[in-house]
Amino acid sequence: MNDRRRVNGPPGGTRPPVYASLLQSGTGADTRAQRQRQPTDLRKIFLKTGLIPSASGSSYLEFEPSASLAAARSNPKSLIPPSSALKLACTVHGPKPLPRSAPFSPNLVLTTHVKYAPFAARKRKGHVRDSSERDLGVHLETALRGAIIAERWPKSGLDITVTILEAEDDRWWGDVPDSHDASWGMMNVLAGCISAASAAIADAHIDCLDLVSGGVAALVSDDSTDSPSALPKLMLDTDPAEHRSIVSACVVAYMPARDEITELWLKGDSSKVSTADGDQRSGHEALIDGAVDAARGAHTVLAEAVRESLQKTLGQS
Amino acid sequence: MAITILPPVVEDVAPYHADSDDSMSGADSDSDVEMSGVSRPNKKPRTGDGKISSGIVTPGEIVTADPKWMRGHGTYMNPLSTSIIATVAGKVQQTNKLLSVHPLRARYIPEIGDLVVGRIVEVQSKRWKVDVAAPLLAQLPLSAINLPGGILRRRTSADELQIRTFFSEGDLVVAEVQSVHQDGSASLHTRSLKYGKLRNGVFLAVTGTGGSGASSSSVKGGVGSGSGSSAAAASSGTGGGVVRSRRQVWTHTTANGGGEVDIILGVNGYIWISKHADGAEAVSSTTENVSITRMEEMVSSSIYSSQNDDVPPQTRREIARLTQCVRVLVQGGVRVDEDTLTDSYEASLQVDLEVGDDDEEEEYGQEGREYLEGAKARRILELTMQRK
Amino acid sequence: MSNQRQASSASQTPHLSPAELSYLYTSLSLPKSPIRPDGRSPTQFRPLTAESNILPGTNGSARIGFADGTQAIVGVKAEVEKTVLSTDTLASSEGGEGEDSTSTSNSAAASGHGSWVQMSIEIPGFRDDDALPVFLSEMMRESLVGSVADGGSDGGGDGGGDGDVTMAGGLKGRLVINKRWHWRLYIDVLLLSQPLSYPLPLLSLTTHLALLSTKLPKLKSQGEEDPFFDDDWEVAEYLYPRSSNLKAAGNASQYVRPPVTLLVVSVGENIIFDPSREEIAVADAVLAISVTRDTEAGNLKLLSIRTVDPPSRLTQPAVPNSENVNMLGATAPTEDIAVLNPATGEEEVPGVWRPRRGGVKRSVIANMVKTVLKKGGVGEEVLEGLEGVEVE
Amino acid sequence: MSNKCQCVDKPPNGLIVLALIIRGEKSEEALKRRNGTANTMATSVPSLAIPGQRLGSANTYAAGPGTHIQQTNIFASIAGPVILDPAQPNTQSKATLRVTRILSTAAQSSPAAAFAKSKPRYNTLPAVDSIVLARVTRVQKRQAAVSILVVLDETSAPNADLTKAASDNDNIASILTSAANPENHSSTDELRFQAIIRKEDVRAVEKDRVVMEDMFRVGDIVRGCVLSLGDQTSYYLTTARNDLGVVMARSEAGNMMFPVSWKEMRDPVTGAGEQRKVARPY
Repeated sequence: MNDRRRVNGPPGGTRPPVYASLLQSGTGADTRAQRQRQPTDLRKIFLKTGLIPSASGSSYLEFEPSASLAAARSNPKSLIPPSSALKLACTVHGPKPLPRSAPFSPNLVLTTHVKYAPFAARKRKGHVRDSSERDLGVHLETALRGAIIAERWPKSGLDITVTILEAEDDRWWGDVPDSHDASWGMMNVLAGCISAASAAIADAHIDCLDLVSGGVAALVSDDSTDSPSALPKLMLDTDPAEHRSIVSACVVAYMPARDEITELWLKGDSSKVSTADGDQRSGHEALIDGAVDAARGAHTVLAEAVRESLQKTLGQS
Repeated sequence: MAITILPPVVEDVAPYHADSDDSMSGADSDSDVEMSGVSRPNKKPRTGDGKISSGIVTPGEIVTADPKWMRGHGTYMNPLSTSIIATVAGKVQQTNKLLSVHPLRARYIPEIGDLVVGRIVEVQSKRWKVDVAAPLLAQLPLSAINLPGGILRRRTSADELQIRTFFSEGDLVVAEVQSVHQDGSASLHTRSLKYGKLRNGVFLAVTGTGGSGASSSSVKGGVGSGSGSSAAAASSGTGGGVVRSRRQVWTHTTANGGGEVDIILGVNGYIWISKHADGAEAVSSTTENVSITRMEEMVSSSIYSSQNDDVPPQTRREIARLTQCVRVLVQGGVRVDEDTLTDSYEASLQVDLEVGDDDEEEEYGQEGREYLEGAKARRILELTMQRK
Repeated sequence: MSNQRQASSASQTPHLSPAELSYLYTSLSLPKSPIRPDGRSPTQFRPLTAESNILPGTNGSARIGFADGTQAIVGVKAEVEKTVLSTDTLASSEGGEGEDSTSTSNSAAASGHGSWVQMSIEIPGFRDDDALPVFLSEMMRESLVGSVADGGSDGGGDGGGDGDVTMAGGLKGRLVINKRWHWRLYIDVLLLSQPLSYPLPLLSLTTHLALLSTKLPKLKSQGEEDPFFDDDWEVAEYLYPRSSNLKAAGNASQYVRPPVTLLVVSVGENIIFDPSREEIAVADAVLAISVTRDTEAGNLKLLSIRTVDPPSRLTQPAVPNSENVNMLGATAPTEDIAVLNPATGEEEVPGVWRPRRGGVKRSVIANMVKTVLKKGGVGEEVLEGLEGVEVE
Repeated sequence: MSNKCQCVDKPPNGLIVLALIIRGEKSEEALKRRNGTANTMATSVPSLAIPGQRLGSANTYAAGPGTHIQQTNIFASIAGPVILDPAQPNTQSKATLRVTRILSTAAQSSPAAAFAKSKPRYNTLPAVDSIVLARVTRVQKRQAAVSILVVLDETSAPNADLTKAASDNDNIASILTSAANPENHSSTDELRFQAIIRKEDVRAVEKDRVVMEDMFRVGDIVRGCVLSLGDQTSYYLTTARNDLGVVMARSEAGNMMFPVSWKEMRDPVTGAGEQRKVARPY
């Protein structure tokens, strides 16, 4: 569908393997990683700008691997990693002149590309962007366009490219490929893309209203609780591999200085949520607030990283 | 109710009756070829009996085989025969010895002197490219506009550098067709105080001969005039739309405290309805001793403003009503001119009164009362037709 | 490239002049009673004509047209496909004790899989991998397959899901035939002309209607055998169960219904539904909100929200008279007083258009969602209206 | 802040030396911290700013480049040093706050050293009145097409005193020599902003006697001043000033020439003179 110049094999003809160890242990519940963090605890973020000299701005972002993943990597027992960690790089090219054919634009014209490295996820991605990558690109563009002061850059274009080196998967590798099948991992990837792109834009000295940062929150109903009627709980910065069932999730791009959201993507059934007594918020409101809290956390990292690179450059001269 | 879902309307498949559209154009159809009863598309080649095909002809149909006629627009002649054959679907028109076919639907074809509303699509170094719903973009040279600071000022190279401060992409202008080039593209000018950038109002495009399908907020089914004299244009075609007429620009005094509203019917089917600009009168009334050139300077300077004046909500409401009246007329296949628009506006006020009584019981009192669709639209059309 | 740019920013950015944008924005942001260019009330939809079951070669189909001539046709086709074995089915077949694996509610064999629903959108003037069709189809698909995410816990048991009223497991569960076979649903959306406004509401409503009219042939085989079906179309079952006496009781809410995605914009403090292209062009925020009926609570529930990039960010700014070089020395040099726009927090000179920048406040989002969801609100009216379309 | 930020050991991919990781903190804390910093900033202007940082009240200061106003406050919109331009009594009443892109301020060290060390950044957009260096790509009868190589620092341009301008030249010498090299010509042109010098903008005197061929040749490096943003493709430049015109050129023989008068340059090897619109050398 996407590649019109080559004849590709039938898509989806192959599947990642199913491991025998899982068959014996049923669903492999014993090897499965559980969330160790508190519901409001965020993962650490590694963020650095200005790594790619040929680009006018660049950044590299990494989510801290979960404790169990670190352990599994140092002492591999199973082929199945307990979880995945996000690693991505973002480059900004421009502002540069628009192509000759393009019409006059009084504003900066933004183009975003999000591409998974072929090895980034459990299932190999092709070299041609698929629909989920295009979808992410649109989300990212929406998030950034609200933050950029586009009228300061008439007649010019800005290309933003995000390469995902390791993606947050939609589920635990050991799970059957079909369990909670919605692409929850994409939302974490998007949040990472937003924060990284924001840092790269600041690195390129493009005018923006604020450092826009991404955050994820989810309503999770894990089977660990005995009563099946338990309401889903709100968790920030969820790693899909650590949860059996994510009921709904939400990612925001948020600008703390203005308390504004430039991009919101919420999906799943958020009608039921276990909230604290006296909390009158409905499920989706709690979810959005949670995601904003997560984005605030990411913003502090973002601000530090930008400030640090600034000081470093000034120190050199 | 937030949503209205209607069953699909089955198109009337009965054969076309040439008379059916005469309700409004009958009065001035004198230039039409005599019509005799029902005309069906007649593909049967007629031999040279001197008769002229009447009513609607379709491409390929022989209009006449009589050599005494000259062929006009919309026809062609086989070099080996004397038959005049239609190339477009439309009405046959006869001007002395000239036979031409006026298309039922076509794009606007510019003619010298037309008052048009256009949208700037491209700024070049010495001219603008303007969308006037014609097949080709029109051009507006920098030399054909009134430069600020007096109309007699010479164009300098500084003006070229700041060409975008006069008009830039997206701006709407009202202009006049100054000349038509060989390829049919128009050259415009705004060298008059009544032309220039449009502000304080809304834009409306009517499709058909007058408008382009790609334009925003277009209304389907409208037919502007093709070419030809205004009388012929008024009578040709089955649909509505803007036609060349006595007045393309006038000021309408609205009801409900809306004040005065300016209406510009571009011949090309682009319509601008805005709050009345006081313009020259206001300037002259406040400063009586101002010389005429000075006054023109003052008026012309606001030609390039892109800042709206304060338009009160009542005026906005009546402007919205007028735009809908245009839509109703177009959808009803009635041509749009000063008379029909004024009539339909009056009718819409009357309908409002009628409907207002029934509406009182309903919970959603004011909800969407200004939306003229369906039954309301039919009633307005009915009333408009009665007034004629 | 320019095509892609247009596609991703909500709709082809209409070239509107700053004066038009300013006029529209002010009209639409009038407190309490916005004046829409076509006179509609804020929650009023454009009237549309609708019919369903128009394509005999499909399992279900619908056509919806707006008065401006834009039309969409949706055809739904269902095919039988073999379910790829997953771990727990393997486990149960090998161990021969499938009974005790009651906790396998997450498995695809029981609750279905989202990839079984495939959606493609064809919009004239766009390639099928352009951003707009991809974005639209992802948006509509995710609310469709995610519509009952928590239904798995009680709907996991039965293999058939054959027409029970509550339709446990939602659409995905309904597609399960048995542990080895399932239906694959192809939803093909065709827009018949270049979109005059952002086509989302039209496509979503048409898809909803087509799914309502979709029938699956009646299963004649039993249990785990290879499925075969009754060829009598009369006895085929609706994908989404319908009741013949729907009008009789208010129990319509019991039926699972496909979601609808509504396009909502905010201009100033007003919230406007089914915006036209010009209205989107000046919107502060554009949200696509998917809702469906909550079978348990009887009201509406939210399925997804996506922000759509408002094209107002890419518009041309106006020049205030005080800064206009062509007006120097003209009318009295009145100092334009900048006023704070409460919706954007920017200082603006009245009547001068500024491209929007920044995002949207949380309170505005909450307000927009509330307007959709509230009892007797727009969402319910739209669902009721669609329910009323005759399906023969 | 230090209790929340910590430097950790080397990250997995050895690329990065200095690491900054912030433990996920509860939002209330984050909020508190933000408010805290905001309060302190209200009193004094920070020396460094990052986008979205509040710099001061719009009632006290005027907003300069690199900042924007929101809710009567001035916020930074780029990352960089904050510079406070004092109020000029006759023109403006408020001091102007701006954030500069130039990562070396003249105050920090000697200007020449600062320029030499800081890596040149190209992402300043040409604006009206900015001085640019451009390479001639085409000479026509009525105009010359050029491609803008670098936009010179806008702060030094108006008062281009000798030392500073000289340091400018030092700094960009490397760019110029590589740009003047014919081998590098074709590849990067799409990435540069295009501009046009119209015949009437070449010089201030004897405008009608200008012959474009005798003013510019393809490959020349020209110092020009931006007149207008122009149409959708090109900017408009002027060289109608003594300090504007050709700064570097190669002769027919391919040697770098030196200026001998305001309209002539000479090849040091062959001794042949060629006509140019020469910029005043310093």
